[in-house]
Parts: sequence; structure tokens; C-alpha cells
Amino acid sequence: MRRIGFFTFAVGVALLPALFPDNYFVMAVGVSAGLNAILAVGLNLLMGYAGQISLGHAAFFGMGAYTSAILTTRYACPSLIALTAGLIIAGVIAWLLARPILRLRGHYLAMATLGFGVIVHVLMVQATPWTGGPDGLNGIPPLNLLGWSVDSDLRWYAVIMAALLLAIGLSLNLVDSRIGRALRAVRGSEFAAQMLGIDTGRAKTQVFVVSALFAAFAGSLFAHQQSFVSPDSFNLTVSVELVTMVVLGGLASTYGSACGAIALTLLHEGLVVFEDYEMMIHGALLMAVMIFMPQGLFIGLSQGARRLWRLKNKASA
Amino acid sequence: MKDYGWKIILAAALLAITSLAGAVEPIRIGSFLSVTGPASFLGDPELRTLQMVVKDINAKGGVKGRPLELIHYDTGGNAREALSFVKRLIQNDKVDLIIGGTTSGDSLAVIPEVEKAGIPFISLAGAVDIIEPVKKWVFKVAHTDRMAAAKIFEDLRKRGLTKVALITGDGGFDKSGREQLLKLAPEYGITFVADESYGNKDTDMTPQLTKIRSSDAEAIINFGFGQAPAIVTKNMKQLGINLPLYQSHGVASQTFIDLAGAAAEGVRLPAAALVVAEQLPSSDLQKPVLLAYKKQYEAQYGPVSTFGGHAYDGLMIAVAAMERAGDADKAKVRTEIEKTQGFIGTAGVFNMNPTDHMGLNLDAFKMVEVRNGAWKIVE
Amino acid sequence: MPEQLFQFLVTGITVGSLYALVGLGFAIIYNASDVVNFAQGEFVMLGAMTAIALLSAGLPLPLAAIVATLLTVLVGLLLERFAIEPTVGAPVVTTIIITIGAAIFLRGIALLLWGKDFHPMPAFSGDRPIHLGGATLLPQSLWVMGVTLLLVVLVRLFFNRTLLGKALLACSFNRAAAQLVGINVRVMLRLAYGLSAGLGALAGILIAPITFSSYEAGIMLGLKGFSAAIVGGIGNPMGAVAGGLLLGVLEALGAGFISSGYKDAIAFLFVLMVLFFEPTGLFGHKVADRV
Amino acid sequence: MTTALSTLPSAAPLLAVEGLEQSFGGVMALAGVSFQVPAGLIYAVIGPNGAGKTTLFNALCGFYSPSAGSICFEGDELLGLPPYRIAALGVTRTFQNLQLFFNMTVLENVMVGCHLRARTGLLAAALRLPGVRREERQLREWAHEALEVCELADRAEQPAGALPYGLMKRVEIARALAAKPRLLLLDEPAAGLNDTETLALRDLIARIRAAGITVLLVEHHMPLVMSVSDRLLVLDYGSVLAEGTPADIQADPRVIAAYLGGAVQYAV
Repeated sequence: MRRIGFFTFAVGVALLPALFPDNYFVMAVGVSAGLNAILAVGLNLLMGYAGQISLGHAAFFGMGAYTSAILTTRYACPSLIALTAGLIIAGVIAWLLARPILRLRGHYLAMATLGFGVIVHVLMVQATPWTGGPDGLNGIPPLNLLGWSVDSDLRWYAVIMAALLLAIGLSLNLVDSRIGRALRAVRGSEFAAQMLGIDTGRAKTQVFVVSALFAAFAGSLFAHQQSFVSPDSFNLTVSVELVTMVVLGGLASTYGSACGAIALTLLHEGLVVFEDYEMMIHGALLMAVMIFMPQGLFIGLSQGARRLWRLKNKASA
Repeated sequence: MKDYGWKIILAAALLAITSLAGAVEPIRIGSFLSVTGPASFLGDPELRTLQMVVKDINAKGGVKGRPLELIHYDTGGNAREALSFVKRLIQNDKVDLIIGGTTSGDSLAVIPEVEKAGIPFISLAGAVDIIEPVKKWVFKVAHTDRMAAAKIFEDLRKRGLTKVALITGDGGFDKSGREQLLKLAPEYGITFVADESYGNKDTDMTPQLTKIRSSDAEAIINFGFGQAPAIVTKNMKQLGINLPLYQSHGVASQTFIDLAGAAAEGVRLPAAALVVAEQLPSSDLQKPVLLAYKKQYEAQYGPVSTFGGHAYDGLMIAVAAMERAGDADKAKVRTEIEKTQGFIGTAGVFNMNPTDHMGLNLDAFKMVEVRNGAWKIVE
Repeated sequence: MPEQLFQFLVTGITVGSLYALVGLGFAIIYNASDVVNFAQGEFVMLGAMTAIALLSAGLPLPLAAIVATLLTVLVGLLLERFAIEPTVGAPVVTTIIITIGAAIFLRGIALLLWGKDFHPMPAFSGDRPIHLGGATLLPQSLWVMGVTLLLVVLVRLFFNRTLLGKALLACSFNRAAAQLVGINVRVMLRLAYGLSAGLGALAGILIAPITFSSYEAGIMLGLKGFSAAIVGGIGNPMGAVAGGLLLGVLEALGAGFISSGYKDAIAFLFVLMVLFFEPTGLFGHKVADRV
Repeated sequence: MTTALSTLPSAAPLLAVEGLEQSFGGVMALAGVSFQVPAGLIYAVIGPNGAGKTTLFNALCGFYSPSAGSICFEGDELLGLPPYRIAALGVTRTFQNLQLFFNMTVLENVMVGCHLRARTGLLAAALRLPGVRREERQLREWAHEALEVCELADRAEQPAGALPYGLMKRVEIARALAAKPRLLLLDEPAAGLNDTETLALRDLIARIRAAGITVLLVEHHMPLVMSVSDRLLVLDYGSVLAEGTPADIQADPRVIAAYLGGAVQYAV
């Protein structure tokens, strides 16, 4: 069952550019939806499964992006090494931060992660000699995978979709394993989890680091794909959007968060034509979905479909 | 939501088909502006101007018999959005030319994409880096921040002031301006005795100004745009600091005077001639252009701003180039834009060449001062 | 130096008063409904923008202020009725997204109504600065501090002395028990939203003459108000006031003595440090879960 | 049903509690509690509400940190250890207020119980290495065994939250058994159960003991306690009032006065 879902998704993703060659909505929007989906899948491990909210996830996204940007533009570092460095930096910072920050609960945790995100953003804006300040850094070379340069839209689409499939695969494996069950136990009841021998502090630290690594990975890809980075891409709004994607898609569902990310990216592209009305519609839609489908789009819609199906069967019976 | 995307594509396709069948193919002008967000100050009048001028040109029969079609996206001042919209303009909307990039960040972010695609791009932002070094397909029509810095320093030199305190915001415009000021200061013998900054959404700058008050500054330069410079101006008066205050061309509009109120009296800044159009001598070449634009704009939208003027300049330069090229072929239009000579715009007289993709000189800026609630040219 | 310090304190208390008012709004709503209302900053913006619009329509200032506050209260009530009530008992993240959605929605409406420009508002009693032992402050700052003080005292009296206030407080301790003793929890919920919206609107009207207002003006104030409420221990109204003042003063000192560019980073670093050492804020209840 | 032979404490008790003290804001919840639990018994703690029974459990499990005393489990000092370390030593429990993982199926709940018996780390899990698959199969088997013991095998794939209350309580027991503990703490397992369910519970507890697991039981349901326990500890106001076999306790005048109200006698 799990395999079927995964392969359907993979085939769908692979077919899109063949069916719609050179289509902006597939190539450019697809790439940014794919990056968002990687971020959402990673954040979902933390929020959906372990039940820990983060309103500062864009910070890790930014760390990956800026590490890649700085190392490749200032030190002519090969892109793969820069990417690895980004993962290490984000991972270490997440690890250091995890213990004190994950002791907090509910809104206090929301505040602390938000504050962390703001601090990192301020550093990006202010540390001009390193980060290029508000205008960011330009001229980041394309990703080079052992001699294969990712320099066309189609190649980027392929790389990012492969990365997304990898992220989904890792997430699915993790969730359905001893470690994943331990995480879900933390969300279910920290007391019971501890009494079954789960070091909940360690479990939370692990998942925080993992989701930071997902984010940094996406960040590094983002930097090479855009060929420039600026603090705008890593501010509070982005962090909030990421949380929205996860919740919109449905907490504790890997495909749900990926779908949430894709839906929100497309929504944004679609709403652009409404210009000044965009903001109002965006806000109203967010509220409506959360009020009428609190478990998220993915689950809400699939439940709705199932109910319809049952009704239909009943009618025909 | 996916359905929605397809509906748009379908609608666009239908539109394309009907327009093909019905009339001549329009020339597509793409634009991405910061109509919302912190730079909406600049982006909003730019968009209005483009819409106004396009309508005007189409009413007069278009360019070489083809109507103009404006396709516009709002970046909200976010460079990531800017890049994504430029891709959309090039790949999806298949535009012939791009005008836009309200902020330097937006403009700089899209340059690699524009160069790769080979499409003429006229930027409306200030940073020198946009055209230095020269990029084949990139032009710009707004004064650079370096010119603003030079103009301010010239004025300081005239007044015999050398010790200056600097206060800037944390946006791209502010930071880039600060860099140019610091870089250019030695040439004019200016020393900075204070260098403060603030967040563009901050509501109070008295701590920074208190520090400046205790320095031995003889004048203050505040480089920024939006509401923050107005707050700085008011806070200065509040703290009883009576030093000459220079603002940047970023606030050269009536809005600044409205916001800062009485505290704005005596504030100087370098501005395009548009803000003082009526005061120009009738011998001035720019005067008729300025008055015409101003009259037309104000009839539809209210007070003009110099930033809308940049959009006017950019579009008119592009149209002139297309007229000379005979069609909208990207390479030909690019070559013709580069050959722009003696074009009289709202920002000044443009003379471009292969090594200068802006073509304005320092005369394009006028030093103006607030007197009795209005901008006046300083002699 | 002491002169500078005094000036920073004056600035800090003015700004801090606003954070306190916004934080107070957060605390009241949290108390009544366990919801952190991220649209609180939008109440501030709505109050200011409506008052400005009414002023330019020719209404005298006191009347404009009152009408603007009442209209914002109405918005608060509508928000409660149509977005909060249907989702009572939803998880924290759901309510966070709903109120963020509400904030974006209200901002979108304001954009359509009043455009993107910044709008000035005349000061209540002139712009002539007052000199006070080396520091200067605007009469408007006195208005801000004075009205904040008055409102804080009134809110305190309301909670401690009036039956209605006590009933509202009872809801925050135990909703089911409050219901049992005959308190209409639904009405209390609406009361809380109305009260917070009103406080937010007043904060907006007070600050607009100093900072101007625009459709986006609520974002930053909302964020700082949330920080104030958290630092004070969420759900503790007076803690939020203390948190707001603390944050305001700290920002002013940080901007003045350390680095103005890193001012926000300093403020949030402080918030983080507080939480690391006091995980439920400076004046929060220590909650023990029952196993 | 009672096993009269095992009423004497064996030489080396499984659990030895000495002078345990715990106070909350000046109120002594535990005022120097001492007792010993011999291996292989069902040992019940009774007492009126507020006597300190649950506090005792929480102190034993490391959720509270008592101010004085010692908790010796098979020679290891438990005092000061975090709960997960205590669990690793072979002590686990159920909860008075259900602490089921409602976000998982019954089987998954019980598989979490096997946490300590497996080794899979983060990286291996994410990559799903061959060893991981093997271990998963093993865990599944163990979990099914625990479900069999608790007569829940047919509920394995249901979401834990969808079960009736009585079964939920049983899932907690299965989950705790899956950890293969040597000491199992049951906190009011009969609360909220009907008579049939209580009877089934009595059999289950007996089966658990038969499997060699020592049971420490807090319970209000006197017929159950009296019928299933080997020894009893009576707490009152945080102190030990009496200790002994059910028969001793029922005959103890202090217990009768303080707790049983002097009138009630329970038939075994």
C-alpha cells in the first residue's frame, strides 16, 4: 500500500514534464513547490509526529542556503562540499538548540522558535560582509553533481523532484520504525513514552535535528537553483507559511504535508492575478480551510471522497 | 487548486487564439513591481504610470500598428518572488521586453535569468551594481544612489560642512546608499562621526538620534524610504537637534512632507526635476515633458511621484527603440535602446552607449528643500 | 551619559507602553479561550486607520477615537463569532493558523479600503517637545503613557472588583466549573475578544500620531505584544504589562548602547533567555500535569 | 485463589523502599514511607483518596524527586534516575488517567512498549536497512504475544482511540507487558470497568504474575484487591498504616477504624 502510493507519486512527477514540455507551471512552479514540499515533509516530522511546533524553521532553510552561497561565491568551494557544510552547520546548531528549546511547551515553544527565526534573519540582514546584507548574494554557481552540472530548468526539475522523493521515502521509513513510533509516542503522551524506556529529550532532539537537516538541504538546493539568496526568503512570513503548509495538508501525514506545500504554492501562483485582492482571499481561504477541515486538506478531502463513495454505494444498493 | 492553474492556462490560450484570429499580435510588455510591501511607495506609482501610458499609446494606435499588452506581477519587494515572476513572464507569458524591478534587490536577483533568456530589461531601481559592470541586456533609468550621494556631498561642500552623522534603515535601498556615501566621502573631504541604523518598521529612532546629538556632527544624512525617514525627521525636532538634515531621493514626494509635517521644514534632498516641475525656467528642455506627464497622471491618480516618472522614462525609451527597430525583435530592440541619445525623460536627458546603460549625469538631480510645506529648488 | 540614559528610558517606556497594551490584549484572550490571537496587531492597525479615516471625514478627535474603537470592537466580536467559536477545543496549531489567517484577511481588507500609503494623524495636543531634565519627549508620549496607565488600572479593577471581571477570570481557571456555577462562557468569550480589540484599537490611536499608520502597521506591534505576553507568562495580564515595558526599555537601551541594527535580535535574545531559565515566563503559573 | 504459601517476604526483596518523603508546598504527601515488595507477588497499595498512593507511584517511577529516602530495585538505586532509565531497569507502569497514544493503532501502541527490546537507530530506520526489517518483524511478533495475553489480538489494527474504555485500559497493560518488565505498576486498573471486565482483569493480573512478573497495584475496588493480592500496604495521610496479608489487614483494628469504617468486611 505504502509502495503503491510512493510509486504513483513518482510516476506522476516524472510524467508531468513529458506531458507539458516547457510549461512554466510545471517547470518553475513545480520546482518551487518541490522545495516547499521537502521543507514541509521535514517540518511535519517535528510538528505532525513529535507534536512540537516551530515558527522559526525558515532559519534552518536559510542556514543551508547561505552556507552554500557564501562558500561557493567567496571561497570557490565545490557545490557538493558547500551543501554538506550547510547540513553540518544547521545540524549542529539544531542539536545545540534542541535541549533548551524543546523543554518549552505550546505557545512558549512557538515564541522561542519564532524568536530564534527572527534572530537568524536579523543576522542575515546585518552581517553584510558575510551575507551581502538585505540585497543578498548573487552569482551562486549551479549545482555540480560529480561533473553533471544542473544548469537547465529541466535538470533542476529532475534534481528537486528526486530530492523530494528521497525526502518522502526517508520520512515514510522513519515514521514506521522504532524511532518513528518513539516520536509519535512523545506526541501521544510524554509520560507513557518515558515509562516505556524512551528518552523523550533525546527523541525530540533527534527529530529537531532531522527536520533542520531537511530544511538545510532544501536551502542549499534553493540557493543553487535561484543562483542568488536574500534574507527575504527566510523571514518570519516564510516560517509561518511552512507551518501553514504542514497544517493545511494535515498533520502527521507525509503525503499530506507534501500536498499542503504544493497546494499553497499553486494557490499563491493562482492568486497573483487578483492583485490587491490577493491578501484578503488568501486570509479568508486559510481561515475557511482550518475551520471546516481542521485535520487538513489531505485528510479532509479524502474523508469527504470516501463519504461520497459510501453514499453512492448505498444509493445503488 | 491545480484545476485553477489549468483554468488560467486555458483562459490564456483562448485569449491568445481569439486575439490571433481577431487582431494583430500585440507587443507584450512584462513588468514585475513592488506594488505592495515596504517599497509600495515606489512600486505603486510605477504600475499606475505603466498602465496609464500603455492605454495612452494604444489609444493612439500602438507601436508600428501593434497594440501594447501589459502583463504585470507584484513582487511585494521580495527578490525570490521577483525571480519567479520574471521566469513566468519569459516562459509563460512570452513577453518581448521587461520593465520593472522596483527595488535594487528585485532587479539584481533577476539579472542572470534575463541575461540567459536574452530579453531587454529596463530596471527602475537605483543601485549602481545593476549596470556596472555593463550587462548586455540590462538597462536602467532611475538615478543611482551614487549620484544622490555625490549631489548631497556637493551641497555640503558648498555650505562648508565636513563632519556628518549618518543614519540609515536596514533595507536594500538604505544599505546600498550607505555604502555609496561611505565610499564617496573621502573624495569630498567628508568624515562620518556617527553611523547609526534602524529597522524600516521601527516606530521610534530617538535612541539613535540621541547618540548622534552627543557627537560633534555638523549635518545629518538619512538615507531611506517609506515612513521611517519621516519619523527620523520628527524625532530630530523632538530632541531639539537643529542640524541641517539631508534625506535621499527615496522620499522626494509630497507624502514625505505630509507625514513629517512642520518638522520637514528645511530638509534637503536630491530629487528629479519632476517634484519641482513648475519652478523650472521655461528654457528647460525637460519642462514640457514633466508638465505633460504630471498633468496626465494627476488627472487620474493624485499627486505624482518621481518613481512613477521612472516607469514613464523606461517605457518611452523602449517604445522609441521599437519604433526605430521597426518591430519588437528582442535583439534589435536591445541594440536600439543602447543607441538612445538625447531622450528627454522625467529623470533627465538620457544618452546611452555600449559602456553606459543608464545615460544620466549629475545634472539630472536638483537639490531641493522643503519651504512652507513644499519642495523648492535650492540655488 | 546619564542624560542619554534618561532619554533612552523615556523612549523605552513610551514604546513599552504600547507593547504592554497589545500584550494585555493577548493575555485577556488567552485567559478566556486558550487561544493566542495573532490578529491582535491588526486590531491596533484597524483602530488607527479607522480613526484617521474618520478624522479626515471631519469628525472631531474624541468622537473619531470612540467610533474607531467601537468599530474595532465589532470586528473583534465578529472574529470571535465566526472564526473562534466554531473551533473551540481545536489544537494549538489550528488556532494559530486561524488567527494568522484572520490577520492576513484583515490586512487585505485594510489594503482595499485605505491603500498602501502611510497615513499621518495629528498629535492630540501639539508637537512642541517637553524638556525634562536633559531628555525631551513629545506631548503625545505623555498621552501614551498616561492612557496606558489608566487602562491598565481599569483592567485590573475590572478583573478584581467587578462581578463580570471575576466571572471572566473564572473561565480562565476552569471553564467547566464556570459553566456549572451559571456563568455563560460563550458571552465571556465574546467579552474577552471585544475587550482585547478595544484595547488594541486604543493603542493604535495613541501611537498613530508618532509613527503614522498603514495597512501593515500591525505586524510588528502584534509580534512585540506577543513577546510581551510570553515574557510576562501568558495568561497573566499584569505580567504582560510588565513584559511590555521591560521589552520596550530593553530595546531602547539596546539600540542606544549596543547596536541599533541588532535591536530586534537583542529583544528576542532576551525573550529566549527568559524562556530558557523560566519556561513559563517571568510571572507565569507553573503548570504541573497530572499523571 | 489466594496463595497462602507466599505470604512471607523472601530474603532479597525485588523492591525495597526506605523512608520516602515527598512534599508539595509544605504538604507532606509521603511522610517516610517504607515497605518491601518480594519478587513474584501481587502487592497492593490501598488507602483513602489523598493518602499518597499515586504520589508513591510517581516517586517510584521518577516523575517526582522525593526529598528523602531510598528506592532500591534489585540492588539499583532508583531515586534520582529519570523515568526512562528506571524503565530500562525493568520497571514499567500503567496510568490512572489513560496515557494511551491515541495517534496510533493498538498494535503500534504495543510496539512502542517493545522499544527497550530493540536496537534500531535513526539512520538505519530512515534508510530501512535489511536488519531493520528483521527487527520490525520480531517486534510485531512480541507485540502480538502481549496482545494475546490481554485478549486483544483481534483489535490489533484498530486506532487506539476508537476502542471502548475498558479495552483502552487493557491496551495500556499490554503495552507495559510488551516491555517485558520485572516489576509492573498498575495504577487503578479497575477504575471505570464494569463487573465482567473487573473479573477478567483479575484473571489477567493473575496470569501476569504467573508469567513471573511482580505486580504493584493501586486500587480502590476492594473485592478485587482482596481477592488478587498476596500482600497489602495501607497508606493514610502519607504514612504506612498497616502492612500484611489480606487477612491480616481485614483483621487490623486500625485499618478498620481509619479506612474500612469499622463495618465492612470483605469476603474473599
